[in-house]
Amino acid sequence: MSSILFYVLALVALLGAAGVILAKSPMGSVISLLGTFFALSVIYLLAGFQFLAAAQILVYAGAILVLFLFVIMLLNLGAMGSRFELSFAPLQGGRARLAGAIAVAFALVGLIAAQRTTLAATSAPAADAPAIDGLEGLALELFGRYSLPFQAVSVLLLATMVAVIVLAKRQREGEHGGERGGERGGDPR
Amino acid sequence: MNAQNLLQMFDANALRALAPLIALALGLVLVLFAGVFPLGRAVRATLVVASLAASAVLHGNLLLGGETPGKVLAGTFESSSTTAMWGLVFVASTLFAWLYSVRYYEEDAPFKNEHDVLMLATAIGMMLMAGARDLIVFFIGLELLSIPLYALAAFRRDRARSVEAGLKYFLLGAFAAGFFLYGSALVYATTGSLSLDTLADPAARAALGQPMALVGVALIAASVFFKVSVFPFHLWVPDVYEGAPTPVTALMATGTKAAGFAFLMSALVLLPASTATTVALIAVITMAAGNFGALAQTDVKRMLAYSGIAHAGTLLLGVAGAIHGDPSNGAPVQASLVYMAAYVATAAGAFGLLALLERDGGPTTLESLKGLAQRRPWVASALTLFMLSLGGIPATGGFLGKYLVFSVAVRSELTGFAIVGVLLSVVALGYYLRVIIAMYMQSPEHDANVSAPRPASAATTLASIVCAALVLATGVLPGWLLELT
Amino acid sequence: MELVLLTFLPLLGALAVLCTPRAAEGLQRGIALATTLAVAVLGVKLFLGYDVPGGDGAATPYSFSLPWFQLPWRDGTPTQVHFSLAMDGISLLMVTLTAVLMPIVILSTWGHVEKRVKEFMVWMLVMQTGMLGTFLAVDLVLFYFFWEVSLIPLYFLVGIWGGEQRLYATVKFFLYTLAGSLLMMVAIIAILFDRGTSDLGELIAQLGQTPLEQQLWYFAAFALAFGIKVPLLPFHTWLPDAHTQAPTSGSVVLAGVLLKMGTYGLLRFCIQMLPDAAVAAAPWMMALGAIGILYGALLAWAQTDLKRLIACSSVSHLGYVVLGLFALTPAGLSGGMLQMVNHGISTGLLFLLVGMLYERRHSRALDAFGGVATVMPLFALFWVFTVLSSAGLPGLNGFVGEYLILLGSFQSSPLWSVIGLTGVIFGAVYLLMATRKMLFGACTNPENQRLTDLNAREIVLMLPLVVLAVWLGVRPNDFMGKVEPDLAEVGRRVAVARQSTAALEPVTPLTEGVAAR
Amino acid sequence: MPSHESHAWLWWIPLLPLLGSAIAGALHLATLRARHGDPQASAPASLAPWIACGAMLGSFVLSVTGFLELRELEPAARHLASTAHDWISIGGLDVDLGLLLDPLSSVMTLVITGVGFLIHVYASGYMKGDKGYGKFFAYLNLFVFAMLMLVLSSSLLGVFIGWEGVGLCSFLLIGFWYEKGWPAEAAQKAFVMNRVGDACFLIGSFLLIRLFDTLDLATIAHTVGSTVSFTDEQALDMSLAALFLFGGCCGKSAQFPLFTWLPDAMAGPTPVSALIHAATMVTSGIYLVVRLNPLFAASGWVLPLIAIVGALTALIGGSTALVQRDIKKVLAYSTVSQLGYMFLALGSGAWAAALFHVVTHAFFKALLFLGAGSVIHGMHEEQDMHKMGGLRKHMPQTYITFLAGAAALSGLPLLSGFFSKDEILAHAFANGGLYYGLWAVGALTAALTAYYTWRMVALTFFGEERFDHHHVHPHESPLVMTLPLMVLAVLSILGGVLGLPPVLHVPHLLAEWLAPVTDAGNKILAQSPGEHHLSHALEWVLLGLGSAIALGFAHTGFHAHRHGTAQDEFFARKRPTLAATLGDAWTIDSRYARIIVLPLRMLSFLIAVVVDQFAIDGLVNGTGRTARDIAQHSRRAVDGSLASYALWMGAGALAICALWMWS
Amino acid sequence: MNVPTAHLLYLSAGLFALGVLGFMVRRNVIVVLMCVELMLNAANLAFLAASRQHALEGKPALQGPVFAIFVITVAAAEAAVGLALIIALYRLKQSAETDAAAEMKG
Repeated sequence: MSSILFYVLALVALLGAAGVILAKSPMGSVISLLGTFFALSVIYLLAGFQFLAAAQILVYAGAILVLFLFVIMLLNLGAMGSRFELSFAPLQGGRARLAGAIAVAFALVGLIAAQRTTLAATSAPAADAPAIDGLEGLALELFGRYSLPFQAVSVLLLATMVAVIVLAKRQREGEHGGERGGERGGDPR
Repeated sequence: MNAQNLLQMFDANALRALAPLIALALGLVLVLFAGVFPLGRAVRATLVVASLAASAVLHGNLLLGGETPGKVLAGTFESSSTTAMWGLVFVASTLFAWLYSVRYYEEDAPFKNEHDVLMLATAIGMMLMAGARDLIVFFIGLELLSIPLYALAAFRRDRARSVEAGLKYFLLGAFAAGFFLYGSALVYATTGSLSLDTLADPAARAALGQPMALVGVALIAASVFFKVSVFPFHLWVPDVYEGAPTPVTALMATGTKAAGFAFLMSALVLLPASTATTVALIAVITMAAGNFGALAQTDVKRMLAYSGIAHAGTLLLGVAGAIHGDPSNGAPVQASLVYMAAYVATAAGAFGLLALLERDGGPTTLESLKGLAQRRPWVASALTLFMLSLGGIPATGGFLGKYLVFSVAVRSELTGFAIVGVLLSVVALGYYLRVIIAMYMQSPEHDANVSAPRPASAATTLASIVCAALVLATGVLPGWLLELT
Repeated sequence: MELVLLTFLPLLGALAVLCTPRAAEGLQRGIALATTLAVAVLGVKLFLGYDVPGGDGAATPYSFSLPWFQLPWRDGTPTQVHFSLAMDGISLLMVTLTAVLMPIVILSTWGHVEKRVKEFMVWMLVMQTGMLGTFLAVDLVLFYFFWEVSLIPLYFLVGIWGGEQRLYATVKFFLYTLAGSLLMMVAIIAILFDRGTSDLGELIAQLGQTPLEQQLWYFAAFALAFGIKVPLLPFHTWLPDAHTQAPTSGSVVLAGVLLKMGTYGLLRFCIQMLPDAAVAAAPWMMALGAIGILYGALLAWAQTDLKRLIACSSVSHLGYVVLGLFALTPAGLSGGMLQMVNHGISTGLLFLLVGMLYERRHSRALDAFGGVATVMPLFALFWVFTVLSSAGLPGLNGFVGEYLILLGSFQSSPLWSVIGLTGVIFGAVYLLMATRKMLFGACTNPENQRLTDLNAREIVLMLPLVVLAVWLGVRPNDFMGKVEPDLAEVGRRVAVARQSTAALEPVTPLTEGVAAR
Repeated sequence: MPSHESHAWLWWIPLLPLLGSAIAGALHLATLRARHGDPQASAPASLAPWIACGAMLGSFVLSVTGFLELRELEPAARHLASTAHDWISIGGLDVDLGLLLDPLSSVMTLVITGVGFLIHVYASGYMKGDKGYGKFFAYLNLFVFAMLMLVLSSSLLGVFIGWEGVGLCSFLLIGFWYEKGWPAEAAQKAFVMNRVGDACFLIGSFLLIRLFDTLDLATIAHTVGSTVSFTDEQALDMSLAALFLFGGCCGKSAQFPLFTWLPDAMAGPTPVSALIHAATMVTSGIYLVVRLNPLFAASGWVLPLIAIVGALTALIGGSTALVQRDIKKVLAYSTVSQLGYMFLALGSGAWAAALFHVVTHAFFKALLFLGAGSVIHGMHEEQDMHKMGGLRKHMPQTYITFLAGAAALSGLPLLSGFFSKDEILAHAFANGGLYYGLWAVGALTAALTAYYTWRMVALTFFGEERFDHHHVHPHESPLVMTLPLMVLAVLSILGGVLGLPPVLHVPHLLAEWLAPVTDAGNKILAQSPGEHHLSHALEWVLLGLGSAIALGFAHTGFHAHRHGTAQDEFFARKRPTLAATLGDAWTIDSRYARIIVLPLRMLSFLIAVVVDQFAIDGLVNGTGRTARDIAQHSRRAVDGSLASYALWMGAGALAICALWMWS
Repeated sequence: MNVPTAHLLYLSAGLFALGVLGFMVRRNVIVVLMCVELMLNAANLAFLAASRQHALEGKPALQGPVFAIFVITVAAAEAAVGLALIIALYRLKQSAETDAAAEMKG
């Protein structure tokens, strides 16, 4: 049962991913991406990763995608159409065909690699198997063995914060305009 | 593992290993806070220099102070004399970049503190990369290096080229990060481990021969190749180097590349011997791409960007030699260390002087360099020295590095590749000489267009002198550097 | 210690010049002249004080060695690289030539270097250090170090003070030479791996025992580097351009010393260090040398630019040196060695003279002249003298060298010797043609009629070379006596190699005197 | 070779002229320095002839002393030597610089210094007023130095030094009047053609070293002379050595095919022609062969070859002299012809006869040249005999002495030329076989010689005066010029006593004197089969025949031309092709230009332009250009577009994946 | 869920390939950024699939989820920086297309 659900979700995820590429407006892409994220989240859950499933929803859907939406709104890119429309224009042309070939090749390489690699046979898991990413275990790993990257991430987030401020903060009065008229277009509202 | 031995992990050894990073992190926070208060420029400068100096001293202590901590924090991080030396290289590259940045931006440019914070953050990232014994640690280090650099590249956000540089670097960097992660996942899936040391175990090594692991390793390699700008992952380099503020370019050219190679040298275990030929081939193609690309340039900064690609190719040849030869032999690591150390001094000096010259007006082109020897004899002679060092002429550090790297290749029976590489470095001299020609042997076509030189800041002067001295010292008396590494 | 002083004295001089204010040109010239004179005095003193090492295996009289740095190879055993200088007869001669030539070169710049005197003097002095170091280094790495360092000053000398096409010429020169030496670097790396030492003495002792095939690879790399520098036949095209564009002083140093670095290298490394390979490759090298003689001469004959003509004649003359060296007979080796010095003197003089003419007339085209002897009799005297010395007239320096070379090569390969001999004829053809067109005939061009004869400075600066030319021609033993033991040693090594590779190349034995004697 | 006590004074024989040369040169330079301001500045140069002549006289006196000293010794022990040991001891080549005065070199020395002295004296008058007065004597003395080194040196290398040295001086002196242009060209030609010979000389010397391991002439001669048999290889080497040495002689002594420089060399001042191109330098080839006579005697087929070349040269020279209008050209071709005679003698193994002719030729040819110079001097630098005539009235002393020289040259009985020439012909005849033909050529040449000599006398001194009386006022030369003429005239007439033929039953003085040197060669020749001695009757017949030819053709030549140029014009009209061919020395020179010089010149341009510039340098520059082209093309990949960078990255990653997965 | 690990990996490969494709063909910078997120998610899925596999084999399996957590964190950071850069670009060029950032080349 859950296996069938997985394949359905997998299809959803792939369709969502395709939607990201094919959506005419960025807004459509976001919606598609959201679908993928949700599908993945459920798959995580099915595969026994409860914490990750939650984190996927919280961080990706809740934070990152909202950020995307926010920027799209901010830049007035969402006005292009409220309906979800597909456009195959990006897949046309020689370069896109080349890109398509590369992508297909990547998928094939991944498939073949996975197929030719011998993984130990999966035994059927118990229906009520405990989550693989139990909180205690995760915590011990994060604060134990991986405490260094964990702390480094704090510096990383701090640096990210600073970086974002540097890049996106509104320009002060008197700061030089850009080469193409910073005052006029630099601060869309 | 339980909560008690969590704390035990942070013993004195681990602290000693992490101290150089902590010093920088502390400096970073303090600089950030200093921005909140109306403190003078001097305070900020003092903090930056002090934290870098502290880090350098701590590294120096690790290097010269006898026993090194070795692998700490459950084997995720290593602090050896090699990483200490790399650390010194990173500190030096950050310091040079910072010194050159002091007067680079306009007086009233905003976010000076943030600029310095981001620079310090990159240095921490580099050190994490060099010391990483676990792919997670490496990944965080990589991002800690990259994310601030994305912002730094776009630091002059009022200039389209700077933003373009930041955006290109960012997008492609993220793309490469995707490769890295997917590759790590495949490696993990096959071997069940992310630790480089565990991967060196015979069982894991056997697993590493599986197709999926090989694909994973290839993707990881691709992402590192991107960072160190190796063909065909190098195309961003000229654009980003050109668009980024020049001191940042210096940092990218020296620090990032050094960190990438530091990781490559310590992650050799991932690469089976059969990959050596491919890597050597890529190395040679990279040298060709870099050198021929540079040959077509008239903008000196862009030319140096391509030259950086060529140098990455040279170093990669050393990596190929290391793969091919006995990995336990320390020579390749030493060769890449020496090469990088010399390259840092050289490239930092060169880019720094370009930063200085830019302030005289506009980008530095071959045209604008004409007659520089008459206008600024010292700058011209220093730039000449750097060009010769980049070209690997003896009596400069560049020669020593080139010699060592090619000797690794010859040692590993990659002599054919070495010969091609050597011939390509003749092409390289072709464009380095053009810089010298412009400065010394040509005079400006319109004297009126040449603006009067603006005096160099003390920081710039100091940095240039130190760079030049290092280049000469490694070239003439290489003993000390070879002893250190 | 003397050697260190000798080598780095010019560098000190360069630093001193560097410290002078830019406008103080007189001071700069003075320092440069004083430094080179001091080096010359030192060089001559070393020459006179050099005692031929006795048969009891005594060490060479002058040597200096310090550990320099360690290269990290050989399975954990580092290779110690030494900063070691030493002088044997072979380097003695080259060093003395360098030391003596430089003050003359500096003095000659009074006439033609007017701009950026300071830089000029600095580069000149740096170059001298590079050249002396190259000749004195007895460590492979150190040799390579000096070898390439000496490349750079000339690059600037030609590039800044050269003629119209100077940039083309200087880049060509630099890149061409560099291409060769980089391959040599690969060979040096390989040798160091192979042997674990960079000491020339040890390598000379050891490398003779490596397999022939390996030696041949090393030989090829070294010979290419040196062949380009010499320049040997197909690699010569940079030379006429460089010479034509270089300022007089640059040409003199280039012809006088820098090219000798190539032939010196051939002797020191390709022959002395790799005797088996030298024996195996000798027929090819002799062929290149002999064809080079003829080719260079024919090339010179077709030139209309005086400087280019002399440059082409260098190709021819250095063909002699290569022919002689690779005859691998005692006479050939000695002749080649002697010819190196001779070429330095004769061609140096020729370039000086052309330079003096150019300073007055601002033209080097043969057609622009005619009847110069009428207005510049002293110039004509020196010119004819030099031409004769260059053409190998007995009694002057060129002869003994040429004779020995041809004799030596005749002993090992009559064919190439005879082809080389044609150079004797064609040498006279192009040199006399140039002389006739320039000096003789009626002086009709009004520009030529206004030419003034040589002044005292110009005469004085050429006199030492003239004296040397005569001295070498009349008493070559005074010079070669100091070299002979070392060359004989080389010859012995080659003879041993010949026997071991006798199957490769049939050797013409020296027919002993007729039975009845 | 037993060594004798050192005779260091021998060095002064060559050194005196060298010193003289240096001083004269310095004097010349002194005039140069002052020339611009001071018209009297040439005063120092007027000292030059005194110095030069003094040096020559000193040298001559020393030569005579040496000669006398030699005479005191036993014939077998007639060597005076002085050696500077270890002159060159390099690379296995050990050469001592030594001087050796033996009968052969003493004869040469006497001729060189004696005739040389006379010519110096003559030149001091002839060259007066020339602005290169001092320089001239410096060169002339230098020449004598080199020539003396050539004949006195004990080793072949020493000989070669002199050999090239005389070539150099010849070059300098031919081109003495370089402003005129063509003398400079002639000088160059002379030097280059000599160089061709010198190259052969060098090969010969290499072969000698291979054979004997030494270049000491006496040792070589002695070794060959005392060796019983040679291996085939050695014999071949000997023949080759002799051949190549003879090649060197061809250049220096103007033998076919290298003789064409000598007529052109007449561009030099006349004393130079007399000294260098008649009396001394051109005979050095003969000297060398005589010096190494055992080698040549043992060289088998080379000896006949020499004889053939000699005869051929004699014929070419003689026939060409028939139609020349330039008086010096007549003498020049005559010299070529006479040198041919000498080689005919050498080729016949008549060493002493060859040297005898060298000596007599030195006397009468120097005399003729000097006489011609006197004429030219008196005629204001006119050399065309068609513009002379009737000069015997104007310059009687020159006329008389010239007659003596002409008579000797044409071999009129009892004069010096008669005896030396007949001895050569007799020796050739005696060898038989092939040599009969050579004898016939020689006899024919003798006839030609008599004819052109007297044609020259007739055109110059007889007939109507064909010069322009307004501009030319012929006058006798000063005493300083005519006095040497007289001395030489006496020598030309009496020189024959040195070598009277055996039929007269008087000793052949020169042959006896040279016997210690030539015995070895004669001995080797004597071993070869064949009749070497002529009967007295036959000798008489040959003598008579010689006299008849000389007298008859002298008469014809004189009478055909004594009334003017009609005969010449008639001949040129009647046989234009023949006249042109003869006038141009059988067109050999122009053939050289066409067959050798021009193709070489074209080759040189081909190499310079096509091979060097286009091919080799094109390859070098092409490499650079290709690099730049690649660079320009490679720029296209960096098109600034993010998508294409990503494409490259994706493709690259994919390629690495694929490569490694399937590796 | 009784799905072979390989199938999870297939899905991951497909997502990755789509991400790569989108990155290469889309011009809108925001969408390009989303494609990067797709790639990261593919990696995460692969990590978790691998982790599940190791867990099934009874081996330690927590590194996968830990890495995934870090990836999510870093993804957020990258998104923030990326969007800030997009804003900066838009300010200068009034465009969020990659073509707006193609000034430098050669």
